[in-house]
Amino acid sequence: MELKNKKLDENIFKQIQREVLQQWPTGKDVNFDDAVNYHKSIPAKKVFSNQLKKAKQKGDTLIQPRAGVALVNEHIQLLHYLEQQGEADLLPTTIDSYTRQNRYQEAENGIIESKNAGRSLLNGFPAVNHGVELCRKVNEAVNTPVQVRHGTPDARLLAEITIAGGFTAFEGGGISYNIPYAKNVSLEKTIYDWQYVDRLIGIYEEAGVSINREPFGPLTGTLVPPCISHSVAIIESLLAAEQGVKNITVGYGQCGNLLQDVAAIRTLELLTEEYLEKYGYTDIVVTTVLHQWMGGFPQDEAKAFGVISWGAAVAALAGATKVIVKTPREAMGVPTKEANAEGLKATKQLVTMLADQRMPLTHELENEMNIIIAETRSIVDKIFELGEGDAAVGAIRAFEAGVIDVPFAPSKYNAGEILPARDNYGAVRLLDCGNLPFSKEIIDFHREKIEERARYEKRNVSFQMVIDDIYAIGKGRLVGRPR
Amino acid sequence: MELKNKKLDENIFKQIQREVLQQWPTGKDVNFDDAVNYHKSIPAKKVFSNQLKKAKQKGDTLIQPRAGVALVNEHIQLLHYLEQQGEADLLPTTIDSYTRQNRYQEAENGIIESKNAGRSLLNGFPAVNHGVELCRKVNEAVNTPVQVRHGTPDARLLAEITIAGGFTAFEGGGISYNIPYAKNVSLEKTIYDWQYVDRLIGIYEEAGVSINREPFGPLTGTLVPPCISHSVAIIESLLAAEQGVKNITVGYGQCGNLLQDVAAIRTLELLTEEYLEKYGYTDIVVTTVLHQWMGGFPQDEAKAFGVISWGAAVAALAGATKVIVKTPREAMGVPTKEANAEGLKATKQLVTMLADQRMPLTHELENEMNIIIAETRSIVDKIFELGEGDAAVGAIRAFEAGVIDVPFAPSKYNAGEILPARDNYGAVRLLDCGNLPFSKEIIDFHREKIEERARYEKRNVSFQMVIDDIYAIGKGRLVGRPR
Amino acid sequence: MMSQKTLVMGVIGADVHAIGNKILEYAFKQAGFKVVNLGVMVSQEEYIKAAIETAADAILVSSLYGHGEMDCRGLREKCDEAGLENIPLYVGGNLVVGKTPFEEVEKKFKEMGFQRVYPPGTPPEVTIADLKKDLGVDG
Amino acid sequence: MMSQKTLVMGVIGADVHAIGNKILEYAFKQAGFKVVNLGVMVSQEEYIKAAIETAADAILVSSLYGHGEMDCRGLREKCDEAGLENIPLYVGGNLVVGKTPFEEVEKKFKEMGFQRVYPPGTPPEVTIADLKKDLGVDG
Ligand code: B12
Ligand code: B12
Repeated sequence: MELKNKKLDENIFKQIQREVLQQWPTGKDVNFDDAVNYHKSIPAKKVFSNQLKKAKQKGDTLIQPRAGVALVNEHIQLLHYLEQQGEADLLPTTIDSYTRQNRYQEAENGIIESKNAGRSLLNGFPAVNHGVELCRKVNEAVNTPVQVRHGTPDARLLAEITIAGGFTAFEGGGISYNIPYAKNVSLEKTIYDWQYVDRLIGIYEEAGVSINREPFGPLTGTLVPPCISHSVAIIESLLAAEQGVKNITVGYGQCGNLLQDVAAIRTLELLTEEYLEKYGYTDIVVTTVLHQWMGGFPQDEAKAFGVISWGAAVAALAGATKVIVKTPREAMGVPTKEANAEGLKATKQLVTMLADQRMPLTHELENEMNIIIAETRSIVDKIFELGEGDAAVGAIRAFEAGVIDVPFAPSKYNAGEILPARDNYGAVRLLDCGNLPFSKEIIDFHREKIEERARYEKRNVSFQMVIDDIYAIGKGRLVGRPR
Repeated sequence: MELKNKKLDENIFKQIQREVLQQWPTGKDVNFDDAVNYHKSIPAKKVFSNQLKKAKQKGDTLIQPRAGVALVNEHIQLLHYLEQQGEADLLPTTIDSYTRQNRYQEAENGIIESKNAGRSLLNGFPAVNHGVELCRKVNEAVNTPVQVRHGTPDARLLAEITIAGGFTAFEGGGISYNIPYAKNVSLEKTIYDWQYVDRLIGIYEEAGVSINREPFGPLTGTLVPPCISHSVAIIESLLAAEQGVKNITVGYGQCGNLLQDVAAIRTLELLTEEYLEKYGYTDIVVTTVLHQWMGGFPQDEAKAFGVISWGAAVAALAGATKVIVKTPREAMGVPTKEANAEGLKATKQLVTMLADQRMPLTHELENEMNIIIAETRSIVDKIFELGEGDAAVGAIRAFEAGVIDVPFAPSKYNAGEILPARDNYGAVRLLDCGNLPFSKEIIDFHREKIEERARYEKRNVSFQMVIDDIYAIGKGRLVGRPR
Repeated sequence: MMSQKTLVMGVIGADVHAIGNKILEYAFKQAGFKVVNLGVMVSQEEYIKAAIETAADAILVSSLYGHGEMDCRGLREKCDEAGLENIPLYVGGNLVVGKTPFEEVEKKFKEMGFQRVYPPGTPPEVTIADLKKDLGVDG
Repeated sequence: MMSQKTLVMGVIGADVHAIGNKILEYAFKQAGFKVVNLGVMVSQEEYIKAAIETAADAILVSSLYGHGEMDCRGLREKCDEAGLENIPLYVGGNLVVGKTPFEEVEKKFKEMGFQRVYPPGTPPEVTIADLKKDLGVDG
């Protein structure tokens, strides 16, 4: 195989499909025509693409939790609760970590052990093992669109089963579900496997069924500068669009500085639309998602409410189409349904309370937007240059060269040379720009920002700043000041 | 007596003092010289004026709860808990409603009934009944400065006892503790009685003991436009300064629109300093307090956390010197100490997390500030005009004339002719300007803002908007949109 | 056309919470009642005097500030003594200090002779419907 | 000068949480240990192999993602089989799915043969102090 950003050939797709559907016994129950009919019977208000498009038009910010447990009935109960008590506008089905690694046998054991233990021993819903029918049961049990959220490098079987199972949105991407979620899997392999997923969704689109696709914005969730996650979002959007995907939500994990976060959400939408247009994909609906703070949380639940609420406020002020909600138990473990609903309700209160306010486009906000735009364009354009015009090839070469580089990522295919740290106002900047293809001006900007902080803190620029920043929110600060 | 904004004559003060100290048996234990010595032994970090001055210099936002129960030991436990578990920077002692009405006999019954019932049947701490020694016991039990917070039209005995009792800050004022807290008490009477309180504190100042004074900013807590509360704050600051008060905290109750709230806090400090200066009081330390949302709260605790957190965020972004914290139980009743600490912790998380961010001074923010400045100056200058140069006389005539007018106030000395409502972005504007001495330009500005909303909502401007706005936050919105 | 019923209302004791009182007055008037609103800080005697003078059909007591339990005690008995044996007494607001299970609060106030007891946050519509039922007004 | 002790560390199972792992490595090195960091997604066999090859003094297992209970089962026995009877096993992170009282979690993992079990949010200093004590290094 030679990887290219080109629509997968029908025969190759079919051939892969036969293999994929045999990876686990439940694969045999997937029937495309039946699935298309099934989707056509789903009422519009339960279709993700629809609800997002509507929200974008109306300027609403929808709220969505993360949630998934091992067993079907418990999972349905959980979703019911989040929909009714939590007032969720959109629902998730978070997949367990064994399934994410295609370890279906271990997932099966987890199901059995969970049945015996009377509590979920899996950290999510093992959708492949449950199969098409039970997925439909889940979707039929609720009145709200449901998305598959996971972190699966090879999500082909998962996509086949869950989409046939009536889910109307699918998170992930060949980069965003590799670099933060794998150690040894090559980007060639994951991008290729995700071309399959995107093509599958393209085929559904062609049959009149629109499935929403969402590249995973926050990556490692820890001090990721906007330009990095924006670049990944744009490349994955281009890859998806090429395979026929039409409804895309690009994401960003809140960094904590109001101006930077608002600038990030606005530029994310702008730039994604710009690049899609530029490369000839003109009929894509682009929406945005802000993920409430994705790094380490405070242990105290009241403090966690503070962090959650701030994320909600920022989503509203920025005008994100949806916000992914954390829970007051984040630091402790997978939350109870009650804790999950609490995070949702605090968020609902703020997104509706602030629905009529937007951050005005000020000079400072514009500056911040311009920085992100310049940085992101340098990276994305360099990717195209390295790929000789091909986004897929370029992405692989760019990761090799450290031209795009995700902080703290576990993957060995990531250079890991950049070092992010906060500036004196809490915006995430780069203490070390590694090999990012930045102009001298941008590099100087970052250096000056970090040095301004160092002067204020009366210490030298060092890795200790980064560590202090990682712990900071858990300790009630944004900028990790020296003790 | 002829009311004038003039320092109370020493003999008159002494004469009143003799009467006041006889209003309840505990009055006889007040001894000024002993109290001064006692205060001089209080460590600096437990002195309110000190901590506020320091916070202002450093740009910190301190957090303070409301709290008070009937019995001394329970009250001490409560304060301990808020200090240690709640991480409060400043403590309160909230006084019960009988004491506020000088109904000491009923307060005494409440103490007895509370002892019998084993739970507090009073909604606060009856400091007068407990007397000087027990007040000192409270202050000695904690490591943080404690303020007396109440709502007492005639607070002379309360001030004598609590200040002798070691409290280092005293809330209230002749207007702000009358108009929202009384029905039939004339402003002449309350302003005169508060001149006594202020003079008492002035005498302490002259003896080298600085007691912080805080006019009650939020008034009725419900859709009070900034210019109204600013005018009251400025007048009460001038009245206090004349009596020798040197450390003043002016307050504002969060309205909910970010720009308006930031503009309000900034102009409050600016204008108070300006008027104090203008009238010759040049050595006053002015600090600010933002009160988290003072109107009706959502019943749901998670939603209340959202409201609380938004108030915390705004206090930090505005740079208020302190923030008064609500609790997740606000809508239900006087909170448990645990609920109180939760509100504090959510607030602490946000004020520290956002400590390094300030709302930039943008065009929009400047506009909002200019409006508040123009409105407030019209009112305050008119007060001086009506009073022929005397702030006290002017204030009384201004309330009579509706030149200053507090929405929804219970007092019959308040005109009650203005009607506030939110504009389309949630800022509090005036649907009816009543007799406020505004220029045509300002009146047109308000009318246009409300009409813009009416057009958006496709309904006529009406009282129903006001009602919808009052219920809105409880229902998760800021602007009360038609159903 | 319905015969207009008269309501006496106010906030009892040393309580100054005025907002709910103003809204209730507006809502009751909109619903067609004749309303005698005594405002805030109303004593038991004032309710009774107003009810007699206006031949009221019901007395509606609000208490928000937490002292409701102490303030409301004896109102039923005083009404009865004044010849208002049949007048229904309603009470609502934040009736006790702190968050107590509403059933307990309701029980306590019913024992004190109130016909209807409302928890915090009761919307005016609910009370209006109850009033119409209790006073025999057809909605 | 203290004799340098060797630690083998990593995140077990299918777990990819990398941040804490990187910070712990940095902290242990700063504290003077020799650190063999296997990174994320480490199998039981990999820990044992690395411990034997480097003659390690302790194995530190992290599990954040909730499957720790299933992933850690049998590690003690496998170590013993491989001749590492005396090597101390430490474990920390978010060890089970959900919020379980830490005492229960600790009991469970101690029964599985771990010497020390750490709750979420344990700062590196605590573990370093314990390591020094357990491995006889003077702080
Ligand atoms: C960032 C993060 C992610 C990032 C990780 C990026 C990366 N590759 O590193 C992403 C977004 C990819 C992610 C994914 C997932 N995550 Co996650 N994630 C977090 C989060 C928010 C912060 C973790 C972190 O970096 N903390 C900062 C570091 C410094 O702290 P630390 O990891 O806790 O480590 C310290 C201590 O625990 C201790 N320690 C750790 N190990 C050891 C070992 C020893 C021996 C000792 C002494 C001490 C010790 O020292 C460390 C340094 O101080 C936590 C929640 C939280 N803590 O707030 C959830 C959390 C760990 N994740 C969770 C889950 C469930 C997942 C997912 C399954 C699903 C999901 N929610 O998307 C996937 C799993 C993927 C996989 N296969 O592993 C759960 C685990 C639930 C449970 N145990 O019940 C948590 C707790 C969130 C939650 N409440 O649901 N996650
Ligand atoms: C605004 C407010 C104030 C303002 C009042 C201004 C004014 N003069 O009106 C100020 C700041 C002055 C104030 C002062 C005090 N307040 Co206050 N206040 C509030 C607050 C935030 C909102 C009240 C409000 O206006 N709500 C909006 C209106 C529309 O709703 P409502 O009042 O609940 O009324 C509706 C219903 O209850 C119902 N209803 C009411 N009465 C009746 C009667 C009947 C028969 C029926 C059917 C229905 C009904 O219908 C109304 C209309 O929809 C509430 C907490 C909350 N609810 O969020 C606390 C609250 C009522 N206050 C409280 C307290 C303790 C005080 C103070 C003692 C101390 C303090 N915290 O400063 C003083 C008391 C002063 C006094 N002597 O009364 C407590 C009462 C505690 C308790 N019961 O356990 C509360 C609950 C806050 C709290 N959790 O601590 N307060």
